[in-house]
Parts: sequence; structure tokens; C-alpha cells
Amino acid sequence: MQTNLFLAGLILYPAITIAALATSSKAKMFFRQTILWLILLANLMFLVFSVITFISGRTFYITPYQLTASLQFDFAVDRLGAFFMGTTSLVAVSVSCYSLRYVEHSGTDAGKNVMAAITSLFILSMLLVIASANTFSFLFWWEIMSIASFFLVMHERDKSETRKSALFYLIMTQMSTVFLMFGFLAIYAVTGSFNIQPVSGISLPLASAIFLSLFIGFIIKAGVMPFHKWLPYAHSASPSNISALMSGVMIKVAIYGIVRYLMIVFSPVWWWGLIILVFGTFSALLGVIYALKEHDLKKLLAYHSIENIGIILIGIGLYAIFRSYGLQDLATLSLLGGLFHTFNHAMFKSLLFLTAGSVVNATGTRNIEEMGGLLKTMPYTGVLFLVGSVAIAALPPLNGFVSELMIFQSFLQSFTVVGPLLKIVMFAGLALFALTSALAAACFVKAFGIVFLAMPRSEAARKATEVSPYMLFGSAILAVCCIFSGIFSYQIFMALGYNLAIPDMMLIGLLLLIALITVWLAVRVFANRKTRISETWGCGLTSQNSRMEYTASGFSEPILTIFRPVYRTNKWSERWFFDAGNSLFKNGHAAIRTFKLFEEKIYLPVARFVQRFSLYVANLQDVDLDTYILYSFIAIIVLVLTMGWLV
Amino acid sequence: MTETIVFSNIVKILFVFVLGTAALVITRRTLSSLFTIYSIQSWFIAIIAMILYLNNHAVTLLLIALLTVASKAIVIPAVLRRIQFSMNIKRDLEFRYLTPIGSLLVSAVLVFLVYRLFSQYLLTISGDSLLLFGAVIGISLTLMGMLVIFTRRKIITKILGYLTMENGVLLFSLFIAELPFIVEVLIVIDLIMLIVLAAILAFGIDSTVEVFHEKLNSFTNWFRDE
Amino acid sequence: MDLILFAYIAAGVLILSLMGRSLPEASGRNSFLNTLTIIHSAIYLIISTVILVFVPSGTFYFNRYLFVDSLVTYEIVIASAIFLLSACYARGYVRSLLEAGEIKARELRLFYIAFNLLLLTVIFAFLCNNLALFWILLELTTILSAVLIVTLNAKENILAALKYVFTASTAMLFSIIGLIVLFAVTSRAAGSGTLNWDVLMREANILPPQLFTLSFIFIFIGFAAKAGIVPFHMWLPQAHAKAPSVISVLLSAVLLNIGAYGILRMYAVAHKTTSSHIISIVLIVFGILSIAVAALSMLPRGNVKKLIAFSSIEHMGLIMVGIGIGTPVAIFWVLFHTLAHALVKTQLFFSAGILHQQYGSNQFDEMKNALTLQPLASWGLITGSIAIIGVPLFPVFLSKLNILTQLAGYSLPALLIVLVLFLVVAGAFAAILIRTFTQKSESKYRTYRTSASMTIPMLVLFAAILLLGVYFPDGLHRILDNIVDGLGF
Amino acid sequence: MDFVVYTLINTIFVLLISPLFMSLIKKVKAFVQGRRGPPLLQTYFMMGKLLKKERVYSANTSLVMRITPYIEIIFILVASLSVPLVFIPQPVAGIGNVILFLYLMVVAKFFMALAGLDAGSTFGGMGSSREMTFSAIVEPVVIVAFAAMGLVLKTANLHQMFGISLESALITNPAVLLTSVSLFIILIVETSRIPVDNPETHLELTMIHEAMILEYSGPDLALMEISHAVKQTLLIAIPVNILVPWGLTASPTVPGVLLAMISFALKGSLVAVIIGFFESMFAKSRLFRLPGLFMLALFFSFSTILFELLS
Repeated sequence: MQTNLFLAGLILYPAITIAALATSSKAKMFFRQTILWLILLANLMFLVFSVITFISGRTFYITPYQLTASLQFDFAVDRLGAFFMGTTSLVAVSVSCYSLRYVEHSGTDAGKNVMAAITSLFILSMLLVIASANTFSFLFWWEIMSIASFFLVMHERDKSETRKSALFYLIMTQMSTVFLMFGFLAIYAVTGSFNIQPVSGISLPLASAIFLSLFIGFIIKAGVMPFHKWLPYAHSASPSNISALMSGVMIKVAIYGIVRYLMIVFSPVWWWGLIILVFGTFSALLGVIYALKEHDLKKLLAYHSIENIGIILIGIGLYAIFRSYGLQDLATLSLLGGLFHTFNHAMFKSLLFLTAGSVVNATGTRNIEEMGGLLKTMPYTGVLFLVGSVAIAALPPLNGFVSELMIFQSFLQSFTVVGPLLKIVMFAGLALFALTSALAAACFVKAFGIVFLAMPRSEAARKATEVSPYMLFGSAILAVCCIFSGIFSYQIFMALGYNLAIPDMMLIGLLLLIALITVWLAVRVFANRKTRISETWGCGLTSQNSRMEYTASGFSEPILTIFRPVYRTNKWSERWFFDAGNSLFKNGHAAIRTFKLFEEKIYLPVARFVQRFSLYVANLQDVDLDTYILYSFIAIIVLVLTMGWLV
Repeated sequence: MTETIVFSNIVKILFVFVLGTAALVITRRTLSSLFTIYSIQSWFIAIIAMILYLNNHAVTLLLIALLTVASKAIVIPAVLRRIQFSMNIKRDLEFRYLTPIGSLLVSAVLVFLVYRLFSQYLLTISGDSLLLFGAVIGISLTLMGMLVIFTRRKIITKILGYLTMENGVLLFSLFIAELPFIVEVLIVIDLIMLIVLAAILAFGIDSTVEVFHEKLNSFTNWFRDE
Repeated sequence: MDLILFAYIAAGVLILSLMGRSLPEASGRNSFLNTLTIIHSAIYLIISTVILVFVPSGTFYFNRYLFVDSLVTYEIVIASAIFLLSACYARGYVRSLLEAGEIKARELRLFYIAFNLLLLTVIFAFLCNNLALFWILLELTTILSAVLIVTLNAKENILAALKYVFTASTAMLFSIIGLIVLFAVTSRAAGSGTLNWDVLMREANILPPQLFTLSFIFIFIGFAAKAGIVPFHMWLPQAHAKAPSVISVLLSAVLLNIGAYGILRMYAVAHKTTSSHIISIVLIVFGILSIAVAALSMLPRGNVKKLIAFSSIEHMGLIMVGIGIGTPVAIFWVLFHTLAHALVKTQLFFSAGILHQQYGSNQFDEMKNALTLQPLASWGLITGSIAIIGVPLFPVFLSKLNILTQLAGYSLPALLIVLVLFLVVAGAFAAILIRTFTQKSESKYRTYRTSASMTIPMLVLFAAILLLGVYFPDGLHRILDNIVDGLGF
Repeated sequence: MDFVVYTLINTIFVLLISPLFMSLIKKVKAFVQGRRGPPLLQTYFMMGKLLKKERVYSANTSLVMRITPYIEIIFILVASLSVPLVFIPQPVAGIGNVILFLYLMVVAKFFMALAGLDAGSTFGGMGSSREMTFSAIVEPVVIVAFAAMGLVLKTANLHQMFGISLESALITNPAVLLTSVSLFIILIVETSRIPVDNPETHLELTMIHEAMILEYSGPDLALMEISHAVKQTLLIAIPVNILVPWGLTASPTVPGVLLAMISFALKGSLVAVIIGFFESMFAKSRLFRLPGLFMLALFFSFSTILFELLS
């Protein structure tokens, strides 16, 4: 059953790509719809496949294609692989359902066909990266994933901002491949084979070097702090269904890599776990702090992906520390927390991106300062966005809370167990982690409040209308998953055989329901049922317009002032005067500029250095004949000298 | 016994003459004198080959000597003079990177360097010190030829530098091991074709493109009828 | 079996004599001469495939001056295939050059004679067993390709050809010194001096290692110049950029291979002597140096053909590194890489040729709304550069990955350096392509109609590249295996 | 079965007792200012009056405004289950989990902030922006305080904490004293008392909590006030029941529960008086000086941790 599902999926995706590419110039809407329905079908097949493999618990082996004796594509899907493939295909199902109507909005016919084609290749490559059992096919599909997502980011290529972010994205993915290749090839040099299996008999320094290079390779792709800069650019530049796929699932493939190599290939040393923990904590904290100052809806969500990836890394870091100290049950708790948060983040982040996509489509802008009051004009999208925000802000009944609770639990229980120095680190980690999740709640109050509540702040927001039912249904699948996996989390874990000391959310949900019914009845019986509509209290001002409302920058201004050292905001102003003596002020403007630390301090200097150095090398060669011969002359002399001395 | 000492003295004198001509090639400015120096140099190498033939009676040495005289002493200088006449350039004044004195200093250092580095290897092949000395002179002559190429401005002088390099290689082969004669002949033919092509390109550089192409074509028609 | 050799020579002489006779006027002349060239290269392809299939490796002709073994047949098939493809492409390309006035009608005879002579010399260069004869034929290819570069009606071509001739031949002179030393060494060690590959292979273990390394270094200087290895690569970008695209295909995909073939043969001999580790250090250092200089000088490039030329230098550097490592797997994938690189490079230059005809210049900034005007050429260039960077669905990924795997076994720091350099290359290609193919301009361009003779080779090439990237035929696997055993790895 | 009895008793008792503490604090502040202040049952009368009034909603408000009061009250009530005021039941499926308790209150805060924004008035926006900022800054302090207590009492479940404090008289243990100081500061912040925010005033620039519920009227306002009062009682109950646990009973016997109720009422009113005096002693501090106060609480919790590690 599983084999033919897997093979059917393996054949269907490339067939879709080829069909869509072949007819890309002529195909009209009907043909494109069939293509998208086929992609939906393929995703469903893989979803069923991964659910079966996950439940059956047996590892599923298959070697569909052999290139040469040493290079072959063999796939092995164990429980971990099935879990990640399940998440990927679930998100892919909802995104492809969403993009049935979303694709119609932007671009020419040919562009839309090419996008559909490359999306199917993109989804297939992600699934096969997770399933691949040897590093050759891992790298093969990893590269296809990067190039396919690069083309998808380039979809709206006439905007200069898209070009910049697409180039930035490609360079970062290629850099991650450099580190990954270094790690994989070093393992190949030691073990002599490509397949992913426990590596034994490695000296610690070499193992640490390999682990570090793999770790850096994966966190570049996952968008962790020092290497995160491509994520906000790529997500705001690419169409929403693609950024939902990218941030919902592609980042998870990198997390899968870390977990696979940490759990199976290497046995972690405690300071590895510490490194992961430190990277995770700072990535989470700075991710949410930068999200707070962001007023572009998709960039805000992108920064939140960085924050949630940080949280997942905290879970994995704790797992590595506990495992190196031999605390088995704590290790499983924190790992399950990390993995469950991966699943949750895939759910609510894709939900948020899809609903954000509908909002951006309806209002035509990404800037939340120009939105407002959309809950009344787009009620269903509003409710879905609310479910997403409640989940991401880790509020109890939903799934975001359960996974963060598990990580909190492993933090709390670790104090009684771990050595003194590490306890201090744990406390600091706990404090920063709590600050992160609280700031996330604040950020999503801002996002939901400014976008959906009160009065529309621009003409476009006023005329926004609800999106098509397909798009709503796509997001609704994810919302239902969020709610379902939140409330029945305890039961799911029990079914899978892990009984964890976490509160039973189903009981809490029940209690909430009972309380709601009793209070509602009490109010219905005792309270007065008359309601009246009048206008908001404005200290006696009669004309009530949207300029009176709180804006997004106003909302986040207190936090910005408290975290000023992080933002290093500098106040910039310029003035023009009528007279030379600068006394008669003509006009001028001022702005608070947040200092882009990473961009100015790390990325641009490196890029400039490479540019200057390569210009120098290039000018070295644009010379005339005499200098050519001079170079050869010097080269021969040097060669003869070294040979004379060496041989 | 005596005649071997006399023989090695004569060869050493000829080496000095060859190095002298190389120095002259580096420094001289007028093209016609350069061509005569080149043919004298080829004569000296032919004489060395002849003397070596007298010493160990290898037939190829005699043939190489005759070939060198025929090609490098007579034919190539004639071709170069005819090309120089049609380009009517008299002198090559500018120097680049190294003034003549600088080049001479560098070539002296080169000779010493090559000797210092390669003595212990080449000794095992060449047997006695005279042959080693000849090989070292050959390699340094090649390096001096290369020196000429990148210090002189005009293409014709660069061609001449290339020819002296080729002479150095020939000298080196005389003392280390003569390649089969057929190979030597092919090398010379190849050298002539290279010189003619380089000359035409040099001619093209100075004149307009049309004149160049029509000259190139006339050359090919001549080539085709043969 | 001398019959096959004479078939080559007979075909060559017949075609050349036909070309010598009186020719129809302008456009008729091009198609007449072009059909002759196509027939000529087609015959060569057929003969080489016949040799590949029927002739057992190790047969000698022409009293041991020429010989055939599995490596030779492999290289001949690639060379004649590339010549056939460029001959078809040339039909349309040269006609548009004629219309654009970049080439004169009376030049055509010279162009095609040189083209066919070059094919002849390339095939015989691979065939010859004697190192000196190989050297002479290499010199001949330099002269003929210089003539081919000069046929275009532009001043800088002459300068480019001159630079090419001088840089290549000065370096080649040093390899004669190497030959002479080798000849002396073999005559001293084994009685009679020899320069034939098979004899050298047999006597390799009795050759004194130090002297052999000395001769290897001198010979390496010459062949490195022909293969475009860094200190001697200066002529390559200039020659490729100025030459007509058909010729830069030959320069890049065929002539560089001969240089690399010579070095591979010499290394096969060196591998048997005891001093092979010094030689592999030299090769790897020069290889990494070439990748570095090529990678760094790609970024500020404005000219498409120069960019592609630098990527050839980079791939030759990778081949040097592969040969330097010297394990059988590395050599296996080096051979595969020569084939892959030749195909992808031809595709790139063909698309660059069409874009040149469309915009009249090679500068990237001139190429406005290329995707709409020339979709085939632009997508050819995009898929070509993606293939050359080493993206999975294309063959270069397989060879790059496996050569680096062997490099990992050799030394990890070197692996890191090479990987970072490939990152710079990918960044450069991406930056340039994104900037070029998103340039828009309202001004009306007349679209250059690419004739069928140009599109067919490109489609054939694209199919071959994609097929090679995904499916690895066993026949090819067997050929490469016997080559690796033949070379004694 | 025992759990159902516990829920009934605990919820009803908390609903009854909390308005008393609110009016007691008002009474103490009035007494300090030399006035007689409103009668003790004033808060009950206010609830009754509000229930009878009609609801007035602004035109801009949406669904969020209407559902927030209900969400407020039901989340606070479920949170109250994890703080046993009178008797400690057998632990049921992690109800007493500290993180769950805190996050249930965060939900209430989250929706109150949204409601503040919904009306579209400047005060509501300012209130929710400041509320969310300072609750974000105080969150790590709260969790570290509870973690420190967890470290001291070796458990992360409130029910077990109260159980342990029942057996061993913890009043003498210095570490617990330190955490209770930081818990008291957290109480002041969470229930927006004087140094952080002024609960009585309606002066636009100074109110944070009040600003968010400015737009509410009638039964909604009543629900919001009740949930605020219950939250305050819960935060009073935690330090009280840990430091002075003698009233608590483990078994649900009628006399035991009655005694526990009386003892908790006394203890609670004592703390309410302390709060009243505390509020009268301070003036409202400047907004961006508050993080300094939070750091004080954090300092106390860290000293507890160090204390615990060293001993």
C-alpha cells in the first residue's frame, strides 16, 4: 500500500511539472486549475502515506532509481521522517487548495503556469529531502529545493525589491550548501559511504568540526539569527502561498536535518547542546524584537518564523544537553516539545501567511498602517487570523501553548537535576524564553488589532471584500488542525506511547466550556438584554475619524524605547532655510531610523570586500601582451625555483 | 687527449659568442642589425653542432647543423627582412619594464640561477661538465629570449625574441639528447608557419583592417596553389 | 586496420580540395562550404564511433607514431561531436555574420579551410602516440585557431589572436625542453630514448623519479597554457570574447580538452613513478589557483562571453584538482566532467552567439527584455549557467560532487577553499543573470530570426545535458572504466 | 468526585470573597486619606447596579468587543481552579501547573488589550499598548519567581506546593520569604496598583488597565470588574497559602472547609490592608522607570535561587 502511494507520488509530481512547463505559454485558466488540483491530489497521497508510516512505526525502505553503483536514490522513512513528511504534505494540501484561486490574482498566464509547475517540483524536493537515506540524494533534492524556491521568489520579477531579495536568498542557500557539503563529504571521507547511519570511531575534534559545519549549514537555511537576514526579504518578495510553503515547511526541512544528525548520526556532547540553546534563545529573542518594529505584514510574520525556529532550537538544544547527561525522560520531553512546536509552527505560520495573503490581496498593500476594520468586511479571514494569532501567542487552549509548555516544563524540571553552572544558564534561558513568548503575544495584539479592528485607515481597506471560499477553506484546514492538535494534545501523546507530565488540554477546554455556559446563562437571566449603538468616547470631540486611532508604530513605540540599545535607533532630521543665516525655516523632515545591525555590520561589509577584491583580480588581467608574458615569465621562474628546491 | 681539451675550449669560446649575440639581441634597437645578429647566432649554433658531430660522429648532428644553417641562418632572416620592408619600420626604441642594462643584469642572474639549480640533475644525464654547461646556456638563452619578448614594444622584435628562445631550445637539445631528425624538421616547419602568421598579425596591427585582410587572403591563395 | 587512418586523411584531403575550386557567390558560397564542413565532421564522427565500437584499444599505426586506445576514442568522439554541432550552428551563424558585414565573402574560404584543418589536426593530435608529434600538432591547432579568430572583420581580433599565439607558443617552447629531458632520461634509463606514450607507460617504474618530475614540470608549463591553467590563462578570456561564438565553442570545449588530455596522460605515467605525490601537490595547487582566479574575476564581468570563458578556466582548474588527487574514482569522474563540461559550454556559447546577433554586442547591459525577444537563447543561457554552477538535474553536479568527495579524502582545508570559491561563482552568475534578464525597455528591437540550423543543435544539446544529468548509461560507464584501467590507476 | 466538589467550593468562595477585598483596599486608602470611604459591600452593590444597566457599544466595534468579557471571566475562573483557597484536592491531570495558571491569565490580558483597540479610541489604544508592553516585560520576572519557588519546593505544581507548605512550616525558611516579596511586587503589577498604574483614576494619560475597559458598560463591565477582583484574590492567595498555610485542609470535611474559609478571609483581608497601606505610601511612578521595579523583583528571585544553590 505504502510503496505504490510513494511511487505514484514520485511519478505524479514531475509529470505535473513537465506538463505545466511544456504548455506554459498557451494554457488558460481551466488547464491551470487541473494542474493545481493534481498537485492537491499528489499532496494528499503523500499525506496518507506519511500517516500510515507514522502509525505503523515500521521504517519504509525503497530504492526507486539507481544512477551508478555508488550513487543511488534510496529512501528510508522512519517515524521521525514520517512526522516531518506528514507536516509538509498537510501544509502543502492546504496551500495548494488556497492557491487554486490565489494564483489568479497576479502575473501573466505563462507566469502562473510556470509558478504552478515549479511549486510541484518544490514540494516534491522537500518531501524527498526528508525521505532520503543517503547524503547524495539528500544533497540532490536539497539543491533542487533551493533552486526551485529561488525561481518561486523570483515570480514577481519586475519589482526591483524582488530581484534584490531573490539574489540575497540564492547566495544564502548556496552558502548553506557549502557548509552542508563540507560536513557530508568529511563524513564520507571518514566512513567511506554516503548513507546516513551512526558515525563511530571519530575523534572528538573532527566530530565537532563536522557537526558545527552541518549545524551552520542547516541554521542558514532555517533562518537562525546571524544568518536570518534573507528570510524577511524572501518572504515579503514572494507570493503569499509560496511564503506560506517556505516559512511553514522549508525551514522545517532544515530542522529535520539538525534533528536527524543530532539524534542518529552523532551522540551529542553537552557543549553542542549549549551552542544550539544559545543560538536558539538569541534567535528567538531578537526575532520577536525585530518583528515588533516591522509594519510590513509579511515581514512581521517572517520575523516570527525566526522567533519560532529559535524556540524549536531551544527544545533541541535542551534535548542535546539532557542526552549528554543521560537524563533520558527529560531529553524525550524537550525533544517532543521541539518537534511538536515544529508541527504547530508549520500549522499556524502557514495559516497566518495564507490569511495575510488574502488581506494583502484584498487591500493591495502590505503596510499594516493602511489597514484597519477588516474584521467587519472580511469576517472569516479575520476569525482565521485570530485563531492563528492566538496559537502563535501560545495561549492555552491551542497547540502553540502546549509545545511551549513542554519546553517550559523541561526548563523547570532541569533545575533539580543539572550541575550548578548549567543551572544559571538554564535560568537565564528560561527568563529570555518567557520574555520572547510574552513579546510575541504583544506583537500579535498589535498585528491583529491594527489590521482587523476599529476603523479602516485607507480607502483600499474600506473597499476590501471577503476572498473566495477556496482560499478560506485552505486556511480553515490549518485552523482546525491548530485547534484539534491543541485540545487533544495529551491524548495524541498518550496514543503514541509517551505519557508526559503535561496538563490535559481537553479537560481545560471542557472546564472552559462549562464556565462559559454557566456565565452566559447567568448573564442572560440576571442582566439587562438591551444594547445600544453610539459612537466612541472622544473627550467630547464629535468628528470621529480613523486618524484618532492608535497606529502600529504608536502601539510598538513603548517597547521600542525600552529596547533602544537593541535597535540603536538614531534620530535623523534635515532642515532647509530661506536665508543663508539659517534663521527662516523653510521645510524639513525628521525620522527615527532603526539601525539594521546585521545588514550594515556583517553582510554588506563582506559583500563589499568580495566585490573590491574581485575587481582588483579582474583588473590584474585586463592588460596588454607584454604583461601577459611577464606573468608567465615570473610564474616559470617561481615554478623552476620551487621545483629546484622541492624535487 | 689533447684534441678533446682543444675541442672543449673551442666549444666554450662558441658559447661565449652565443651569449654575446643574445646580449646584443636584448640591447640593439635597429631591426636590420637585430636580424643579422640572429643569423650570426644561428651560424654559431650550427658550428657547435658541426663540432659535436666531429667529436662523436652522430649523423643527426650533421643534419641538424645543415638544417639550422638553411632555415635559421638564411630563410627566416630573409622572410623577416621582407616583412620588415613591407611594414617599413626601421627601429624599435621603446623598452618596457626593464631598460637594456636592467635586462642584462637579470639575464646574468638567470644564467647563474639556472646553473645553480640544475647542475646536480643535468649532470646525471649529460655526463661531463661541458655538456652540462651547454644545456645551462641553452635554458638561459630561452629565458633571455622570453625577456626580450616582454621588454620590447614592436611585434617584430617580439618575434625575434621568440626565435632566440627557439635557438636556446635547439642548443639545449644539442647537448642533452637530439630528438629524431624528422621531429626537428617538423619543429622548424612549424616555427616558420608561426613566424609568418605572427608577421601578418603584426602587419595587421599597424595597418587598417581591409589591407590586412586582403594581405591575409593573398597569402592563403599562394598557400592554396602550392 | 590502417584503412581507418587513411579514411580520415582521404576525407580531409577530398573536402579541402573541393573547397579550393571556384566557389559560387556570397550566400550560396556559405551554404556550399558549410555543407562540405558538415559532411566532413559527420564522416569524422562516424569513423570515430566505428573506432570506438570495433577497434580494440592498443592498436598501432604508421610504425607506432599513431595509436588508438579507449581514452583516445573517447576524446575523438567528443571532439567530432562538438565539431558536428558547431558546423550545423555555423551555417546560420556565419550567414548572419555575412549579413551584418562582420565577415567578408572572400574570407569564407579561409574560414572553412581553417575550420576543417583544425578538425583534422585535433583528431590526429589525440591519435598520435609520440609526445613530440603531439606537441607539433598542438602548435598547429594554436596557429589554425588564431587564423579562425582573425577572420572577423575587427581590429581587436588581431590583437587577441596575437596575444593567443604568443602566450601559448612561448609556454609550449618550455615543454620541448621537458620533452628533451624526458628523451634523455628514457635513453639513459632504458637504453633507447623514446617519447611514445605506451613505451613510457611500460618503463615508468624504472625512470629516475627526480628527473622525471623535472621533465613533468617543464611539459606541464606548455600544456597548462593550452588548457588555460591560471598563470598562463591570460589569452583565454580575450580570445573567447573576440572570436565568433562558433569558434569560441571549439576553443573552449575542444582545445582546452587537448591540453587537459596531455596533462592526464603525463600524470598517468607520473603515477607509476615513485615521486607522484609532489606532482599531485603541484597539480592541486595550480587547480585551486585557477578556480580562485576564475571565480574572483567573474564578478565584475560585463561581457557574457568573457564570463563563460572564465567559467571554462574554473572547470579546467577543477579537472586539474581531480587529476591531482589521482584515485581511480577521481579520474573516472574527471573524464565524465570533460564530457559534461564540453556539452554545457557549447550550449552556453550557442545561446551567447544568438544573443550577440540579436543585440549586436556581448555586453549584459545591452540585453534588454531578452526573455521576450529571444526566449530560446535566454532560457538556454539560464539553464546553461545553472548547469555550469552544478545544480542537481544537470551532469556537472554529479562530477563536481564526486571529485570533491575524493578531495575530502585528500585534504579538508582544500575542500573548504574550493567550496567557498564555488559559492563566489554561483553568486557571480546569479547576480549577473538576475540583473540581465529583468532589464526592461520600451524601445522597439527587430527580433533576430534564428534559423533552424541554429535551434536544432541547441535543442539536441539541451536534451543531451538533461539526459546525462538524470540517466547514466552503462555503455558510458564501461568506457570510462576501461579508460581508468588503461591509464593504470 | 472529590474534584467536582473542590471546583464548586473554590469557585463560589472566590467569587464571593474577591469583591470584599476590593472594597477593603478602597476603605483602607480612604481611611489613610482621612475620609470614611465607601461601605465594605460597595463593590457588591456596584456589580448589581451594572448588571441592570443596558449595554452601549461604539459603532466601530466588532465581534471581539462582545466576546471579550465572557472570555475574561471564564479563563480567570478556570485559572482560579489551580489555586486552592480552602482545601487541596488530589491532583487531577496537571490542573495546578504553574505555567498553565500564568498563561490562562495572559489569555485574559490578550483579549482585554484587543477589546481596548477595538473601539478605535486613542485611550483604548494607549491602554492596550502600555498593558501589553509592561506585561511582556514583567512576564520573565513572574516565571522566574515561580521557578525559584519551584526550585525551593521541588515541584512545579501549585497544588503540590500548597501541600508541601502544609506539612513543613515554611515561614522560617528564608528563601520562601524572598520569593514572597517578589510575589507581592508581582501582585502589585498584575492588578495594576499605584506605583504601576492608578486603578481609580480616569485621567487619560495615567490609566492603563482602566483605559482598556473604558468603552464597556452594563453587564460587560460587571464581568470585567469581577474577573479583575478574582485575579487579585488568586495572586493574594498564592503567597498567603504558602507562607501561612494553617487554615488549609486536605480533606473536604464541612467544619474543616468552614474554618478554612474564615481563616482565608482573615488572612486575605490582612494582605488587602497591607496593599492599601502600600498604595497610599507611593505615588504613581514614571512610565519608563517601571522596568527598574521589575528588576527589583527579579533580583529577589535570583537571590532565592542563589540561596537555594548554595545551601
